[in-house]
Amino acid sequence: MEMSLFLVQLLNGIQYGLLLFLVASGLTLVFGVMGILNLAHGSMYMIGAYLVYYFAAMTDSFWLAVVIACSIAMVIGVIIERFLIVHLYKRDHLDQVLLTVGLIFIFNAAQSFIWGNDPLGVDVPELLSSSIQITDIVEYPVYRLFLSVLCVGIAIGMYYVINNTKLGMMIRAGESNREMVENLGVNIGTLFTVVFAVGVTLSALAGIVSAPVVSLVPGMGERVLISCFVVVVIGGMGSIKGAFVAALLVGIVDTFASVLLPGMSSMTIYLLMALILIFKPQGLFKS
Amino acid sequence: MSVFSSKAEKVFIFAFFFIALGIPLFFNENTFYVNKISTMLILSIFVMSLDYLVGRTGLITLGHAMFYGLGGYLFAIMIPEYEVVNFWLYTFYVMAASGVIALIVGFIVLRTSGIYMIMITLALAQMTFYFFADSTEYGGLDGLFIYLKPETSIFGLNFLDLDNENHFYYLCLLSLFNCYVFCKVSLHSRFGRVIDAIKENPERATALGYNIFHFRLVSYVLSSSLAAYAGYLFSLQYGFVNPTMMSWEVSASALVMAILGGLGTIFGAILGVFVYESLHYGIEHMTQYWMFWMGSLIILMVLLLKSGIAGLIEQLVGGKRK
Amino acid sequence: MSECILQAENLSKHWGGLKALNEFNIKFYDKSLHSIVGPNGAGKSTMLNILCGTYPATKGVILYRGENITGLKSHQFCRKGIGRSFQKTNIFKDATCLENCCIAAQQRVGSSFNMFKSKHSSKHVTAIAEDALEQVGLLKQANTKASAISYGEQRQLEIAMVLATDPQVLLLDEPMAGMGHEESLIIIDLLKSLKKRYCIVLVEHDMDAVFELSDLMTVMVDGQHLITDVVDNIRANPLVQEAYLGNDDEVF
Amino acid sequence: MIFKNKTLRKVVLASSVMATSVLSGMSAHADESPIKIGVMLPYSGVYAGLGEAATNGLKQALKEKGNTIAGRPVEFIISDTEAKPARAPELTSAMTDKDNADFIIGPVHSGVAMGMIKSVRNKDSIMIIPNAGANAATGAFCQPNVFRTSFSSWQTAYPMGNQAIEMGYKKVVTLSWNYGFGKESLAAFSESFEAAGGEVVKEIFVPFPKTEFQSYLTEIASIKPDAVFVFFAGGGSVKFVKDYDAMGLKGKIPLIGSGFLTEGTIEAQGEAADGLFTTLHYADTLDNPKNKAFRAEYLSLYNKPADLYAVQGYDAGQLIIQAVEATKGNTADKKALIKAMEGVEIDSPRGSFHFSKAHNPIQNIYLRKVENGENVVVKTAAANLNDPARGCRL
Repeated sequence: MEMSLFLVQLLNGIQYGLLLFLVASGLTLVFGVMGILNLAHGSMYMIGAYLVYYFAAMTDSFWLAVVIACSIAMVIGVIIERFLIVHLYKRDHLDQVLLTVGLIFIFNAAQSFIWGNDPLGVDVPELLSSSIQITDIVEYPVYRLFLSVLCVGIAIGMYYVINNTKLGMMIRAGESNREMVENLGVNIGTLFTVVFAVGVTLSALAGIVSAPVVSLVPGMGERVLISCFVVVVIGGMGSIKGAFVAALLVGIVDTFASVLLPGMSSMTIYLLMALILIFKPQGLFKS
Repeated sequence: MSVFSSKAEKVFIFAFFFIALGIPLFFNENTFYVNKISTMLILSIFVMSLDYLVGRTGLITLGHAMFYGLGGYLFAIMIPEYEVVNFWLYTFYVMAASGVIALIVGFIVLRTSGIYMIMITLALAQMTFYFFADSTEYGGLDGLFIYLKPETSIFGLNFLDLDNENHFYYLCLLSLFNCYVFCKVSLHSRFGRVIDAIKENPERATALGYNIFHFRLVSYVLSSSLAAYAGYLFSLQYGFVNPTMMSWEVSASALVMAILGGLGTIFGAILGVFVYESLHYGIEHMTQYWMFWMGSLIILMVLLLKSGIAGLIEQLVGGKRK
Repeated sequence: MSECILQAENLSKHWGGLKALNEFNIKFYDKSLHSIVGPNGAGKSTMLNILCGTYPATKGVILYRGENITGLKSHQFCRKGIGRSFQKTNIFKDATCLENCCIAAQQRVGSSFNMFKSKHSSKHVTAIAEDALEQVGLLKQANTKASAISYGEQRQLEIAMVLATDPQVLLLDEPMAGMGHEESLIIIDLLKSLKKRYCIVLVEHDMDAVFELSDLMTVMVDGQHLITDVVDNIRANPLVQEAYLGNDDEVF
Repeated sequence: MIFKNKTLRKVVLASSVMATSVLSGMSAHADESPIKIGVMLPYSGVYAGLGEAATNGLKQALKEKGNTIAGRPVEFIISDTEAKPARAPELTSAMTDKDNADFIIGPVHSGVAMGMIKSVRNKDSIMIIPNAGANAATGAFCQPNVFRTSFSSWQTAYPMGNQAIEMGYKKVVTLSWNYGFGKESLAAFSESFEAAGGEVVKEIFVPFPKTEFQSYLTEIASIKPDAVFVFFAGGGSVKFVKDYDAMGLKGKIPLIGSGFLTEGTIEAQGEAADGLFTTLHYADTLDNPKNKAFRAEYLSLYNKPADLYAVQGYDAGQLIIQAVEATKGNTADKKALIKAMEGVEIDSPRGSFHFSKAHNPIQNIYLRKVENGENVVVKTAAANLNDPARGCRL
C-alpha cells in the first residue's frame, strides 16, 4: 500500500472510530452511572437520523433541524427514564434487557409508520459540501472531516464536564459507587434522569450528524448497537476513556481488515474483542 | 419428594402432554397446524434450554441462537449430499459437536458474568452469524438446503417417517418431553443442587469448595447442546438452514418467551412459547404494525408480570413452589 | 502447644499504593482459638481473605501443614480443609437450613456432577448436614427456610455450613457482629466447644468474647504484625495499650 | 384495497361473490368459487417498500378485470414474510396446506425464495416470483409450478459486460455486497466482460449489510481501474453512490452497475447519481403506450409513482388473468393451468415478454443513463435475452 493511501485509510479508520465513540459514549455513560444496559440505544441513533431528515426537509435548514432533533431526542430520553426505566433500578439486568428490547420494537414500528421503509437520504449542508483534494485521485469530503472534529470536540467537552463540574463529580462518584452518591445528598432521581437523557441524546446526535453520510433505512439502529457493544466491551463497561480508545481501535481495525482480510472482515472486530477478553475479561479500562 | 415444583406445574404438564398427543388427530385434515405446532414444540426445547441457563444457572446470554443455528448448520455441513443418513446417529454427532464448540465458547464467555456476559455472548453470536453469512461454501445469506431427510431406523426397525408431518410432530413432542424430563431430573440431582446454590450465591458456593466455573461450564455445554438439538430439528422440518436462525432477534425473542413463561420454572418455557407465538401469529394477521403491539406487550409484561405466566398460574392454582 | 497447621510467611497485600498487609508472619495451631484484633483498617479481614484464598497475596507464602498452598484457587482452600464464614451473613437464603448444610456436605462427599441421582438420595450427605446443624444447635430448624430464621441463627447456620465441609481450620470473620448479648453467648459457647476439635482463627470486635475465648491473640496495626501472645500477656502489654488501645479504657 | 384485516376481507369477499352471482345469473354453470391468490411479501423490515409496491401492482392488474377472472372472484390471502428466510417454509405451508391457495405471489428476497421453492415442491399451488433474482429459482431449483415475472440476477448484469467494452473500458473493478444477488450479478458481468476481452482486476465483496464504504473506495482509488461495476440495492446503493461522489471518484473513474443501483433510490442519491450507466429490464421512462397507461393508472390509484417492483407485481397479476382465462376459469387442473401459463405472451409495461422453458421471462434488457434524476433509456442492450437456466431440467 502506498504511504499516502495508507494515511487515507488511517483517516477513514479514525473518522469511523470517532463516530462509533459518539454512539458508544452515551451507552457507557448510562451504564456507568445508572447500571442500566439500554439496548434501545441504537434505536435512538435511528430516530435521530430520521428526525433530522424530517425537520431538514420541513425547515430547509440542516442546522435548525439538528437543534430540533436533539431537543426531541432529549425529551424522549426523559420520558423513557421517568415512566419506564425508573421501575427497573432495583431489578436485574434481565428485566432491563427485556424492557429495552420492547422499546426497540416500538421504535421500529414508529419509524416504519411515520417515515415508511424506502431508503432516505439527507443532503450534506451547503457550507460543508465540498471536498479537499488529498492525493492525485482521492478527495476527502469536508463534512467527514467536520464530523471528526465535532466528535473530538464532544469528547473533550465530556472530559471537561466530567472532571471539572459538579455534574461530572456526581457522574464519577456514581461510576465508582452508586450508594455513595445517595449519601452525598444528591437527588439521585434527577441525576439519573439527566444522565439518561444525555446518554440518549448523544446517541441521537450521532445519528443526526451521520445522517448525511449514511442512508436512512429500517434496522440501521440495531447494526450500530452491535458495533457499539463491541466498543464498550473492549473499552470496559462504564469507562468513557475506554470507549474512546476502543472506538478508535475498532474503527481502525475494521477499516484495515476490510481491505487486508476481505474474506473475514466482518468477523474481525469480534475476534479482536474475544482476544482482548481472554486477557482482560473486564476490558481495557475497567471503571 | 415430587419432581414437580408445584401443583400448577403438575397439572399443566399432564394437561399439556395429554392434549398434545391428540393434536394430529384433531387437525387430521390440516397439515399446516400440525407443522405450526411442531415448530412451537421445537422452539419450546430451545427456550427451555435457555431457561436452564438463564433461569436456573443464573447466566444471562443474548447469544443462545448461535447454538440453535449451529445445530442446523452442523447437520447440513456434516451430511453427505446424496446419501440418506441415520437420524439417531446424527443426533449424537450434532449434539456432541455443538457440545465441543460450547465448551470452547463457554471457556471464553464464562470468564465474565452479568452484563459483560450478555454483551459477549451477543457479540460471539454475531460473529458466528457473519461467519456463515459471509461464507461461500456454506451458502452465505441464502443458507443451505438439506435435500434428503434422514431415516430413523434403530436396529433395522423403522417406525418414523420424517417426511410425514404427523410422525415428525410426534418426534418433536417426544423430544420436548425428554428435554423436560432431563432438565427436571438434572436440576433435582446432586448436580442441580450445586447449580441452584451457585445461582443464588456464587461467592458462598466457592467458599464451600465448589469450582463454580466447572459447574457453569457443564451447564453451559448441556444447555447449548439442547439448543443445538432444537436447531437440528428445525432444519429437518423444512429441510433448510439459514444464518438468520442465529440472528440476535432470535436470541432476544427466546429470552422474551422464557421470561414471559416464568424464568427458572422450566415448564414455563412451553407456556412462553405457545403464548408468544400465538400472540405473534394473531397480531400479525390483524395489523401491519404488529411490532408496536408486541413491543408494548413486552414492556407491560416486564412491569407487571414479574414471575411470568407460570407464576400467575401458580398463584391461581395454588401450591406455591418451595 | 499442639501442631502448627496454618502458617503465613512474609504475607503482603498491596491495593495500588496502599499496603493493606505488610510482611506479615503468623502461625496457627491445631485445637486452639487464635484471635486477631486491631483497629478498623488494620488489615484483619484482608488477611483472612488471603488465608482462605479469596484474594491472591501480592507477596509471601501460605503453608498448610507444611505444604505451600499460596497459588491455589479460592475453592481449593476449602477442599484442603480451610473453611470460612463471612463478615456479612452469607448463606443460601432461599434454601432450608438443612439444604444449606447439605450443599456444604455434598462438596465433601463428592459426585457433585451426578445429574441423575436425586439430591436427596444420599443418606450420608444428609447425615453430615444434620450433624453439623446439631453441633450449632439448629437441628430443630432444619426444615425452616434460611431467610426465616433469626439473624443470630443465621450466623450459627453459617458456622454449621463450614463444619459440614469437614474443615481443619475455621476462619471466622466477626461471627458476633451485630448480635445481641444473648445471641453472642450462644456463639461463645459454640466456639468454646469447637476449639477443642478445630484450629479456629477469629477476627472479632467483641473484646469480652475475644479475651474469654482466645488461646493466643495477635494484634495488628496498619497491616503490620504488632504482637502475638497469650491473652494475659497481651492485656498487660504497654505497647498494645499505646498502639492499639490508646487511652481508651472502655474497650476492656 | 389493501385488506390487512382478515375478517374485513372475508366480508368484502362475501359481498363480491354475491354480486357476481347475481350479475351472471343462474345460467352460468361455471365454477364460482373464488380464485385464491396468496401473497407472501415483506411488509415490515428493509424490503417492506418493495413488498408494498408489488402488492399494489398485482391488485391494479386484477382491478382492471373487476377482480373477477373468467367469472370467478379473486380472494387475496396476505402474509408478511418480514424478509426472514427462516419463516418462509412455515408461511408457505400455511398457503399451500391451510388456505389451499391456487397461486402464491412472492417473495422479494432471494433467501425467502429458496425456502418457499422447497416448500411448494409437489404441492398444488403455483408460485409466481415477482422479484427475487436468485438464478437458481429458475435454474438448478426450477420446478413446473414455479414462475418468475421479474428477472434472474444473471439477466440484469450480463449485458453490461459488452456495454462496458463498447464504452472502451478494459480494466474494471467489481464490487458488491457479499450475498447471492450481488455475487451472481458480478459473476454475470465478468462472464460477458471477460469473454469480450476485458479484465476484472479486482473483485471486492463487502459484508452485507455494511454501508461503511470509505476503505473500499480508497482501495479503488489506489487501483485506478478504467471503470467500476457495482451491484447494490436499496439503502446501500444510496450510500455508495453518494460516497463515491464525495470521495471525488465520480469524475475520474466511471461507475456502472446493475440497474438496481438507481431503482427507487435515485431521489435520495440526488446529483451524485447523474450520468450513471446501468442495465435493467425496465425503466420508468420507457416510451411505450402500455407503460404510460400503467403508470398513469398507478399514480391515480395509489397516489405515488409506479416503480419496477410495481410492474413485476402487475405482470404477475396479468399472468394469472391470462392463464385462468385460457383455461376458462378452471384452476383445478394444475397441469393445464401451467401449460396455459407457459404459453402466454404478456403485454408488460417493460415491453412484451414470454416465458422460457425454465419459466423465467425472455425479455429486453435496456441500457439506462441517469439524467436529471431519471433513468433514461439509451438503447436496448440485449433484446429478448434468455437466462441460461443452468442446472434446470425442465
